[in-house]
Amino acid sequence: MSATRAARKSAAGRQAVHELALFGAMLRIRRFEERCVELYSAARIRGFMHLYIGEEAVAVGVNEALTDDDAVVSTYREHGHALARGVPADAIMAEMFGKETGCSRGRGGSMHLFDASRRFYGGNAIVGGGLPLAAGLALADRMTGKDRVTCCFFGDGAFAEGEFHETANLAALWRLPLLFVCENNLYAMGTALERHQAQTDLAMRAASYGMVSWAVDGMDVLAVEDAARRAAEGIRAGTGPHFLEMRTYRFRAHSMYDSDRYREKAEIERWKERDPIDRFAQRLREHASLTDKALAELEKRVGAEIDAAVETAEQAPEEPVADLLRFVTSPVGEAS
Amino acid sequence: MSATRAARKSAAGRQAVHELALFGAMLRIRRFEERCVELYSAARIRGFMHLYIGEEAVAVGVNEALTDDDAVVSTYREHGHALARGVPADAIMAEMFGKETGCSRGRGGSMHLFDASRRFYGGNAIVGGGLPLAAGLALADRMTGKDRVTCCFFGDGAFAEGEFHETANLAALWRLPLLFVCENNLYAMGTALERHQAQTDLAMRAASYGMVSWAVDGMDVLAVEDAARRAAEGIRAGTGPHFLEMRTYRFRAHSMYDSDRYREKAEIERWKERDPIDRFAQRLREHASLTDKALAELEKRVGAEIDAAVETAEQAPEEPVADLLRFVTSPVGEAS
Amino acid sequence: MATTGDPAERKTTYREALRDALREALAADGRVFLMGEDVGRYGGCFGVSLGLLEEFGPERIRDAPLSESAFVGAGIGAALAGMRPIVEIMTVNFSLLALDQILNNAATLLHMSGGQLAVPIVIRMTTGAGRQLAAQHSHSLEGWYAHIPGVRVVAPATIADARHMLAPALADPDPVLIFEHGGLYNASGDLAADAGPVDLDHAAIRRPGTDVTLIAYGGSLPKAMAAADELGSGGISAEVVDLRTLRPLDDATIGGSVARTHRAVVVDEGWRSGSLAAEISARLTEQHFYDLDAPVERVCSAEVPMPYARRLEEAALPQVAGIVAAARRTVGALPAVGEAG
Amino acid sequence: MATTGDPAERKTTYREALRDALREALAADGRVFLMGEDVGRYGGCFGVSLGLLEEFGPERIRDAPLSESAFVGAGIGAALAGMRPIVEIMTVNFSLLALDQILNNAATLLHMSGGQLAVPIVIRMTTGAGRQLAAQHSHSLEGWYAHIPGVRVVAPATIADARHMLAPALADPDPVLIFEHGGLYNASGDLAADAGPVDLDHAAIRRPGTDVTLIAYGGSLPKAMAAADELGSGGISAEVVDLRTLRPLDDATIGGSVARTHRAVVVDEGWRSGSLAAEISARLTEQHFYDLDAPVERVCSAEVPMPYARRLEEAALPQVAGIVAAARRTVGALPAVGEAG
Ligand SMILES: Cc1ncc(C[n+]2csc(CCOP(=O)(O)OP(=O)(O)O)c2C)c(N)n1
Ligand SMILES: Cc1ncc(C[n+]2csc(CCOP(=O)(O)OP(=O)(O)O)c2C)c(N)n1
Ligand SMILES: [Mg+2]
Ligand SMILES: [Mg+2]
Repeated sequence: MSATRAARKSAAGRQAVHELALFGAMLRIRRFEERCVELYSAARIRGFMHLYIGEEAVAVGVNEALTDDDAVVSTYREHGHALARGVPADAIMAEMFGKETGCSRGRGGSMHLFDASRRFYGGNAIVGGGLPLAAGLALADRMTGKDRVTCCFFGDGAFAEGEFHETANLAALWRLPLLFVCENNLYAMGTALERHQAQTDLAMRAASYGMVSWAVDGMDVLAVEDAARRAAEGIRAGTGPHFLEMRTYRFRAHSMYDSDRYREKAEIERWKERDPIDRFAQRLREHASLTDKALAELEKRVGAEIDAAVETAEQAPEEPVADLLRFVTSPVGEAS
Repeated sequence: MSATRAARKSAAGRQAVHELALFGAMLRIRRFEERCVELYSAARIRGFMHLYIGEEAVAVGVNEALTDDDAVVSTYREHGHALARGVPADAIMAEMFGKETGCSRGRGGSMHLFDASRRFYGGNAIVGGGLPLAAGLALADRMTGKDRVTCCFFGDGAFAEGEFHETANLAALWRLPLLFVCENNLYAMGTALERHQAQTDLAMRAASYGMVSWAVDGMDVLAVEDAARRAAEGIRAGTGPHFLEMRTYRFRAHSMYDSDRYREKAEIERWKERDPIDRFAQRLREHASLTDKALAELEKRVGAEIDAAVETAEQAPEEPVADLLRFVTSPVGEAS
Repeated sequence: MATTGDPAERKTTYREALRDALREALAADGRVFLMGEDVGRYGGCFGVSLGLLEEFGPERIRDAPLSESAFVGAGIGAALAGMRPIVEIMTVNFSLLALDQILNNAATLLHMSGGQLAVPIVIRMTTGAGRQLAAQHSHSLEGWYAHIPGVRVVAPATIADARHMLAPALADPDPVLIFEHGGLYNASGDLAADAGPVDLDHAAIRRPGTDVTLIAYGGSLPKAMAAADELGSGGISAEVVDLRTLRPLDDATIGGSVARTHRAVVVDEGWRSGSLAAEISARLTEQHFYDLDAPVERVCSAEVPMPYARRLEEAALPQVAGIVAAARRTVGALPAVGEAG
Repeated sequence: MATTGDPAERKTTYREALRDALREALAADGRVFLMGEDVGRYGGCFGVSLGLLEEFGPERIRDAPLSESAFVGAGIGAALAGMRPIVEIMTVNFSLLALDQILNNAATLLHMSGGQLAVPIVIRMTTGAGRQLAAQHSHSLEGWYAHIPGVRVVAPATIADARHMLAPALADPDPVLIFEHGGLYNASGDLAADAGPVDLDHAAIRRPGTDVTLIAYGGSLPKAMAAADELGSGGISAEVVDLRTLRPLDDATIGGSVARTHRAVVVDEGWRSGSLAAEISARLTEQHFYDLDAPVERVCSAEVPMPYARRLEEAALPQVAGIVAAARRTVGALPAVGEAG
């Protein structure tokens, strides 16, 4: 075997390993959220909960383009973003159980996951509310000359909020190292894209700010990864913010309270044929990099991790009521 | 003389009369505001005052496309809009004197001129704040099938506010009979267009909402009139909102408090060469429709009108302090 | 909240009562329309307008994009043009995005125009905490709105008020804000068939008493009623005043009650500092200083962004036990001790 | 407000004092920057930052587009990332457009994240009326901000405070909002050369007295001082407390004064109902019910969108005569009569 062929083969091998990892990451998010549904029914999780099921390729693919130094700002539909970012499953689960060991000490719940050590800046339940924040994180990096990217996830609905437009202008004007990831799942709650946007080609509209923008098949994790890498490279090269419209779909209702009256079952089924996990599994099988055995092992590993997360969340203590007022302001003496 | 030639001649004659009227309307605004400056220095007018000098062609040209039934929503730089709309000069002057006979009973001042009988809905001192309102006026017309246009004036600075973008989307989505008139005078207070807009081609950006949009020489009253007429026709024909970017310039400082530090004198002088009134006067002279005598008479008439406005404003009563709380809510018994 | 089987009453819920009020208003007046996020196909984020789209069509049950400032402002503009819009902001939490429109346009236009431009808009929104929705979805900011001259602020606390406050709100020529507490939508009870529109100028005495006045509104009313029950079993007779209208406050009813009982506890889900309860306390001092036998007590929310965890949230919110304790302090051994804020 | 020719003092204005504070902060800490509309080339809408662009360059004196929500939010994000932004919102009137960012992000992130994310931002804005700017440009909404847990709210009323409140505000690990009254910028006086940073936890007794406590802040302080002068000539000794910090309130200093004088008048340019003055009144009742010899008086703005006409505006605002009259009522013949709200 020539050196070139060996190299090619090992590159292919590395790619296979990588693809399996992507697959595992998506599956992990899916299984985690399926468990969340059960736990919600069992009233272990409360409040508002929004599932990412169907959109996993976006979080997983985008995360590949980010380093540990980069920052992520997310929405209320952020389990997938947090898991992909590396926020431990048990810290997320404990959070949703309202426990002190949760990633926000149980104060945030499903909509407000935080992990400062991983530069995961939440979890924002005001639609569009994270966008200005993300611009500020990026601004700080630009001012201090740090080679970092801030990635902000938001939905097609958020695209109608003034906050998006103000932030887009600011970021483009100041050439901020900001990656806009618009998860266009075709609905803002029960309102379909064409009933909330006059012009539904969101990437085109973002481009009108002078940002590099393009639309991506958000059901294809490799396409997402590729787009995110190219965008992140562009940002790191100093060409300013980039905008990715991720064309995706949520398979479940908007939240646990939604009875999903506003769309056709057939539409959901059509999209399910493009399930990012199933389709990718098929591709991996075709390339022989996923076997039944490997899948079973993966499922087992993921299942065990989630079991453990639930178990530790169950056991974890709640924050004592006496601590209610802690952290309303910073503990005295912590001034910088 | 053939019938055709006679018709052509009388059409030309009508056009000449029309152009003289446009000229008179612009001159009247100019002279009115020049007097305002004196009155401000004499402390007869107080508060914030923003002059329209240099931009008169926009108000006058746009007004030609509107009927009495149409509505106008304006900004804090609205003397010109109000005068063009037909709000009487003495009611405006009395308003700025803080008198009860003012068009807002002296409660509004320069920034808040209102005249419900002329469907002149103010006078809004929150940048961008009038836009949603205008969409609502237009929505009411659409819902009730009225053939009316609502015209909303706003600046290039307002284009950065979320309110503009939310309103543009709403108007385009619902095909509201709304005429967006963006007065791009290249500055938002002291901030030049290229320092507050990532992409300075505002008409192009507005077009991204799927609205018919175009840029107009805002220093040429005939160009403005023509554009506004075409836009209003389009709106009345049911093709939804239209956006006009009026490229114009303010010759004076932003407000009476501004010492105009942020731009070159030479730039101002260059633009003054395009003074909408001087240039139009020249054209009218060339077409022999404006003579020295006619101009002198016009100046005299305008001067007399303004003198009278000042005089009546001086004499007019202030609203009694006892009326302070009147109209905080509607007088009892006025419910519909 | 009657509990009889009277044929002149029927069983319903707060949510249905709100919906019936909307339906009645839409049927009665062609100028009325409902506009907001997901009011149509979704049926309203809390299901209040479910079915109205089918009945009245998409022009009058108008789904709006996520653009709080624009669609609230559009409601104001439509009101100026003669319509009678009912604008739904999903929750008070998002109303901040429209606050400029409400304060600087809706509340201000009439006065600023010298009486020319009335704004007959009704804006509905959900308020309050108690459902583990965490910091950004649990605000009780109706006290802020009650600070604004030019608007009326109402808070239906009962099924009857949910049913009968909308018509007078629409008849008001000026802006009316209706705050519906999220914890009340599922409340069920009987509704009298013949009740008329609520008099929006007056507070209601929901329970007469002689020893102390409990002043509450919206989602806190049931807690105040429960506290009055508990106080009653302990021999303390509590009068319960439901404010109903937070602006303008009905000083006569509130003060009249306190003039009789000489003691007052104000219950308010807003954060304590700068709460509506503070205004009521200040007024009672101003108007009834010499009637008061004890300092006015306030039972408010702890001054903390609302936590998700159940026990923490419960601890942060006014609860029956806290109301009872406060009432006991007012009638208890002198000198009563006010809590430090 | 000293008036001597002491060499350790120099003549300056409130505006210049604010500018000197900015300059010092920018020079001292590379993480500090100033961001807002027209802070750079224009020099600040009220001239506060004039010249700083030339000194510190456009990166650190950063002109922002008309996008209050975005640039305030960007300040919050930059603070999260370790910067020390000073964000200027031209006036409180426009801050409504950024209120969601302030309440739901700046004030909330620390608690909501379980203590992980402090937000060391300083937000400055002009507040108040009195310059015939009419309804939309004359708000005094600092009382609303003082309702929000998680932020500190300060209001420099003197030249010394204008000069020395910024450094401690920047040193605070949490968000600090600074309200500068528009009527004070031109105030001139002597500034001690050696004054240190203001202790933001404490109110200041600006004038000692024994008969009544006048509680004021910001633009109302000079009026309260003038009223104290006038009361003094009439034989009434008024103590003047300058709140300085509106959140958290310094109960000890306020209450300590009232415990001595037994009477209080709160002066506040906000609308009366739901004003900060209401909170202070409520707290005094709670904490000093048995110390008070008369109901706490409030002198606030009339509940009206501020009119442009000079006499109407003057009538709407707290004035010296009104403060004097209120103070006289508190010390006058019993029973004093509170004004109906
Ligand atoms: C400012 C604001 N308005 C309304 C809501 C209620 N709400 C929560 S999610 C949502 C839909 C958002 O749609 P989109 O941005 O497309 O995100 P998706 O939920 O589809 O991921 C709405 C209306 C909110 N949280 N914040
Ligand atoms: C929301 C808001 N922010 C800031 C201001 C202060 N301000 C008044 S006019 C103005 C500039 C507006 O520029 P533009 O929209 O271009 O209109 P122009 O004054 O040039 O006519 C600013 C910043 C305001 N009135 N409202
Ligand atoms: Mg969506
Ligand atoms: Mg401009």
